[in-house]
Amino acid sequence: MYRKKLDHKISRRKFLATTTTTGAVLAVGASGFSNITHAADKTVKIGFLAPLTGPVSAWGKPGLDGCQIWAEHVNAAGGVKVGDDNYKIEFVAYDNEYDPGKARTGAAKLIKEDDVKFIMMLGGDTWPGVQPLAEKEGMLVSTLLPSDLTPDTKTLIAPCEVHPIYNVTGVEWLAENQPDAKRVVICAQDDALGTPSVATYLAAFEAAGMELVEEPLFFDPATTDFAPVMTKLLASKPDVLCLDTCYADYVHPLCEQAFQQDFKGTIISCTADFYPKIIDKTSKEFMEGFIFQFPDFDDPALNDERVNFANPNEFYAEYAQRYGAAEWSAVSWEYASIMDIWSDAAAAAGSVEPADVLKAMKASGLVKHAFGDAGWWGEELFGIDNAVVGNWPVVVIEDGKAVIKEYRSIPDWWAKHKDLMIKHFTALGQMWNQRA
Amino acid sequence: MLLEVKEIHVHYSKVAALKGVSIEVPSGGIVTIIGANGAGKSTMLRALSGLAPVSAGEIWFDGERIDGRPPEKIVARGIAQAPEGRRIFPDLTVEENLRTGAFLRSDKPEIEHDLDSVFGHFPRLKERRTQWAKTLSGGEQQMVAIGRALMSKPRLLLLDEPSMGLAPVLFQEIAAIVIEIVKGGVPVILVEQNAELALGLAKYAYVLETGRVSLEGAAEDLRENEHVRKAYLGG
Amino acid sequence: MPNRKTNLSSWALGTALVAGLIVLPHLLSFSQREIAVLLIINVLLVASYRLMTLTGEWSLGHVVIMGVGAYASALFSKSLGVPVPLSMLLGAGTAAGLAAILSFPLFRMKGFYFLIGSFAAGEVIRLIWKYFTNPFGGAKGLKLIPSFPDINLGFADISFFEPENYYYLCLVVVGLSLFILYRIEASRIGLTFHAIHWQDKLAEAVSVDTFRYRTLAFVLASFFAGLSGTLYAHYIGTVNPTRFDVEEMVYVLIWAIVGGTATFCGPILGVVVLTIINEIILRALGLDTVRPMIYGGILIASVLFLPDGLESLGPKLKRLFAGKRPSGQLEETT
Amino acid sequence: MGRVLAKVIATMSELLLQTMINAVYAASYMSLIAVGLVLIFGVMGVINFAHGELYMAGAYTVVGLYSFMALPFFAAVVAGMVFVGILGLLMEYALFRPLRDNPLGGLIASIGFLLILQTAAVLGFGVRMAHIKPPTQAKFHLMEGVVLTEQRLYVIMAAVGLLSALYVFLRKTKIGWAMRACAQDKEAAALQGISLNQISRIAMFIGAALAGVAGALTAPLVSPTPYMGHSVIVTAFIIIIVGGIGQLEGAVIAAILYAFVHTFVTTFYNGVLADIVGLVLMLLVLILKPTGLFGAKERA
Amino acid sequence: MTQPILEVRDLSRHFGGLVAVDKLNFSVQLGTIHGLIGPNGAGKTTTFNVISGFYAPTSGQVIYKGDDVSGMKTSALADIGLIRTFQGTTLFKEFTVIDNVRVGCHHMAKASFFSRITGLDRHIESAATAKAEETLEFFALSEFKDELAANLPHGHQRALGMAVALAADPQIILLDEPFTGMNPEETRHMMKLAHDVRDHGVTVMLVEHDMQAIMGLCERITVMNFGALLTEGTPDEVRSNPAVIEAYLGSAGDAA
Repeated sequence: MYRKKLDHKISRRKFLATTTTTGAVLAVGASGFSNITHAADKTVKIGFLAPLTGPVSAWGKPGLDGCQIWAEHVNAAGGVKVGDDNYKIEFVAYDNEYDPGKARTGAAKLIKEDDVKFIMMLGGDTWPGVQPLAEKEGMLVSTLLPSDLTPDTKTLIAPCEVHPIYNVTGVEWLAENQPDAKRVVICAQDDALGTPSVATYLAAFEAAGMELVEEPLFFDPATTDFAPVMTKLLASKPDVLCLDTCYADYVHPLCEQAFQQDFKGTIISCTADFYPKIIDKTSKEFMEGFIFQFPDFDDPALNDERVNFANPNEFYAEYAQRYGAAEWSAVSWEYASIMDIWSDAAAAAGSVEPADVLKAMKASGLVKHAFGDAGWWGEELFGIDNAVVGNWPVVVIEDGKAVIKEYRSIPDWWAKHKDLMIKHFTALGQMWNQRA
Repeated sequence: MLLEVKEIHVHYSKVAALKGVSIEVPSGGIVTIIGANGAGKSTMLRALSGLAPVSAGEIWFDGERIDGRPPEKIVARGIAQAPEGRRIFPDLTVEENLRTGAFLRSDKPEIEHDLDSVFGHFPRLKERRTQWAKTLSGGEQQMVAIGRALMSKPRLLLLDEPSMGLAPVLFQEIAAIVIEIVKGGVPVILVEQNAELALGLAKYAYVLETGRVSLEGAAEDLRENEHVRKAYLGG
Repeated sequence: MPNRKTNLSSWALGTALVAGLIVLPHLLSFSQREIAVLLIINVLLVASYRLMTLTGEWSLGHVVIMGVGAYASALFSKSLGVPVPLSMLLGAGTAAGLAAILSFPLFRMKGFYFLIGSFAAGEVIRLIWKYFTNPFGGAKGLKLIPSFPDINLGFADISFFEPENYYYLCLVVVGLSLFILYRIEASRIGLTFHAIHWQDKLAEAVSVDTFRYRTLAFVLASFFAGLSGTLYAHYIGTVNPTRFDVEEMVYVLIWAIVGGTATFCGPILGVVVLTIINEIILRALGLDTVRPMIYGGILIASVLFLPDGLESLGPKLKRLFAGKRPSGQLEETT
Repeated sequence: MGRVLAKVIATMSELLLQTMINAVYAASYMSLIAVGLVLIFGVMGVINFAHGELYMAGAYTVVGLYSFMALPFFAAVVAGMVFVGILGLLMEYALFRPLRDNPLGGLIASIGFLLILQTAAVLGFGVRMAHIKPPTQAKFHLMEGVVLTEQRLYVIMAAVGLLSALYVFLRKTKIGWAMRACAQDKEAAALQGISLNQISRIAMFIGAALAGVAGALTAPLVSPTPYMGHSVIVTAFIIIIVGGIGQLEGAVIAAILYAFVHTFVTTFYNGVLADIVGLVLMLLVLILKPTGLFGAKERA
Repeated sequence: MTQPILEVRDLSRHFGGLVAVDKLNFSVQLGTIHGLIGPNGAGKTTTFNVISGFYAPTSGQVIYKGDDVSGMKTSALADIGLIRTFQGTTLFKEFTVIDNVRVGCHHMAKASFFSRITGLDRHIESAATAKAEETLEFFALSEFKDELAANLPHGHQRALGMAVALAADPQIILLDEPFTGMNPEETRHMMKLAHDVRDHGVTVMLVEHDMQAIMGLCERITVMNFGALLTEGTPDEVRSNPAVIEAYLGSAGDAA
């Protein structure tokens, strides 16, 4: 693989680190990295098909920004070596406004007119609009939402975030470290992201021997006042409050409400974007021990050997400097990390053609996932092995700072408890063959 | 002349409502404008108050040109109108209705005085001063409309069809008050369909037919006029 | 009389328009053909909306009705195996049928209340889609909706997956629908709709059953809105509740009002012009993030400077070229 | 046994009380928004679709002045109120006045303005949520397990204070009468020398400023996003319909009714059902009494 | 006496606590011109609205041609020949004159939806247009046929209002304050039209508050006051009835 080829000369990470710093200096004079000519002689276009305006744009726009940084770094380093050629990466974005019809138009444009070799999508509502075209054109497409996967989606991969499966790692860690915390409540927004996540948490709690003391509480995605939600959740005096995969717009007010309504137990959540701001709104003490799944990218612990994402700390610094730390989110690095996996596969395949790249991806069996080496998986939940799972970090807030406590293995959990997961997925109608 | 209207034209979208009308109003007494429905009588008053756009011609009031000015500026100059259909504010009390008439005034003691004098004219309104105006009878509503117009301390009062929908007895009552108002020094332009009544009250009269003045003259002369008798006084 | 002349020129114009529409896909890029398909579907939607407004009632539930057609046709074809062309008719019929039922509570209201009532009814339908995962698929909606079957002509296989072919299919369906809508408007039914709009009491008094005619307008409009929904569903292959929410409805309102509602062509003009501006011109300028702002500015400018809609632009231009003053003043009115 | 029962009852009453407090808060900010919307509709006759975005603008004023520029919180709130009020004046002057005889045009223009405000917020602050450190974390324990935070108390106090002031203003001042007069009969009001332009300006300023202050005060509680207006506008519409369009008191009462129903259903059943109940409430009102619960009787 | 074409039996209509019409009884004979008068607020218009189906009666019956039609919809009543007009100039002002009357012909121009949009209704439509033209002729409005109704002089608009009603094939036509806002000349013209309509075989009933205007026109007059029947009789009987004078002029003496 191409990274290995690089390894014996100079580690890619170190190389990029130096280019980043020199680049940053150069960037003052030049308008950007892309202007710096290099040995690369060809360009490969990658489609970015996600909402860039409208209410869902928070899931698209920061990702595109991250990809631009990624492309500049890679191009500055000479591009991606495929066969004998060095390819520069160029992203072509199309704003699908989270509308399936516009997504189809965008996919048509990206494929037929821009000649892209790979399309990254947010997925969700927009994927079914693209699916027939992608299938017909054999276009390789990635999604951040693995619930898009079915046996029919042969060219769709979920190579970064296998939401919500990784949430089991946090629960497992919690059970091991706080054996007394038994009584759990859970709430989630009532949408395509919330429900499968609830199923996952239910399975994880059951596996850990924890007891759900209230039915899961679903609230409408348009909710702005979370006091009633929290009042209801806390009415049964739980030890553990699970926020499921709530968007940041919900996590913040939920935590704030939990704080104000005197919750004393542990909070577990999929995300905790901008947790320092939550601490501002609550207190350091209150947020101590908050468990979630997304590490800070300026966390030095990410420089761990097992982590495959290149220069997370520098990447974050660059991002924060350009777009502001407030724009950072998980999607900022996730799309970029998918590009890492893609370029590995393209290098291995010696081709940028979608079919070849997909074949190479699947052939290796081992994927250099952002948080460690991982494998293809998903048959039992999604009907197809097109999702990548491996280790996932468990992050805990300690003294006001998110700390990676452990990288836990999802496949290990799955091997022990998959029946529970299938049971809860089935109960909430989330199995691929239950979805319409 | 207090008011001089020179050859004004008014159009509603494409339909011409007034086609070159001229009238003059001296600084005392009642001038009446009579005519059939749709002849342009109300449009005339609306034009005077700035509610209808004057597309040609001029309106002069007390030496000042007022056509094209917004209604509030015209009220400020001293022209008040009790419009057709009374148009009182149903969800305001009687007193609040009357006080809106004094909207542009800031002479507080004077306003209180004028309010008392309106109540003097219309003792029935005094009894009902805190009642919602929508609960009043038709005649009482007409009183509110006239009282409200008086509250602006007008120098010219425009009355549009005050008899409409009122039993003759009630109108007699209102007519008596109008005479009182004129005696108090405020000239009145009275627009009426009921030509009999109007010509009985007024000094001078204009007959409006399809947007034009077809006849004008002293009210008593017009009462004798053949055409007027035939067209407006039932033979 | 200038009648013959206008007849001739309108014939020429019509022929040119039809010819233009037929060659259009060949002048467009692939993705623009995709846009053209969606546009022509929206043309039917907005034209059916105009029929609804003829009786003077403005609905905020029209897009949901479109969705009813889309969902119904998708379910008929996907779950019950009804052949797609038939399921499309059934879908449109379902939309019409639902409108007939809804007319009982809704036509107790008029004007602004009807506007709001139709919004509430639409929201309830959308909630039903969301909460009954079986059969509506919940918040994610339905996907893998069967597409329109390919036609084998022996010498050629016509795949309606291709935007160009689907464009022609839509052109035929929408063209026919527009013809019917136009005929309705030009017939006595249209006269009666207008009569109800301007003076419903008077219409009642001369034996027009206004409730029945309002219902008729609602049902007919819903049929064609539903039909546009089925065209959408079997092309895009997926429907979900968000696709038919009030924001989409606002776009239909915008198309109709910016285009102008006095004539049959106004709303169609609105959707065509605004779609071209938003989907082609603004995108081509690469203004992704600020696109909504510019679009908003265009909306404001259009209602401020063209209060009678884009349709009023035609006569204005004509007058300009004829060298006449924009509005004859006094001599016309005496 | 008895002690267990007593404990259950205590827990239940805690829950009930806490829920009441939650409902009072919800009613407060909703009525601030709904009353502004009603005021604008009453005087100018336009449905201001951008009202939710005015609320958003109020919230972002606090983001800018308090979070970024470190102004005192209440200074930022007042600035937000004034700034959004000025936005309202701008809308009145540039959009609603030229479109006075064209209510549908006013509606479309307000949608255009909504898109502009949203995009401006995205350009200025990004698509992600903004964060505001709350000025106070103080809270009052009304009893065991029943909490009212100071921040929420501000909102409640602002609603009570501003709406009472508005009530007094409308009932007791000349401008207030004039405003009500305009809402009832614009032409007759003009004949009293009331300038429709002036009254429209005042109504638009007050209406927008109320939305702005609601946004500014709740900003630390909701984490503003450029699209936050969307979720409040639908609720606001439901409220003004239940209350009777153009009825200020109706809007307040309907906001309270809606907030209590929604909050209690959320707490004792779930949030999804609460939305359905809200919509069904609106449909019922529309069918049974289309002029709203507190609207005038339909004139025969 | 023949069977009356229209009969009102113990008719009441309440609005909340307000009793607008109180146990009213009267009947209209076929082929007559019948007046319903009374001072303002006497309940004439409400009675009229109940008869024409705009309001349902609170109690009592409306008998038309022997059948109880109380509570029937206006359009259904119009279908069986009971047609009303409106106060003032209620017209389709945005339509041409001929289109106004064509809408009036709604009843006679029934056709299926299919034939409407395919144009197979042409013969029905041409019959309707012919009838509309004939009606315009009758009211001497033919020359304005293609004008917008809004552009007609006021008097002609009122005549057009009657034309629209007459096109709807009435057996009885209810005129709502047909003389309000007319000058004496126009009133005379209108009275002639009413006579012509009656001579056409249509029973005419009219509501007026101006007693003078209909004295010369009606064969019988029903007088209402405070929602109830005051008296009924020939114009002369009514004119000389002291109760009527009292109702109209308050206590008779001080009016003049």
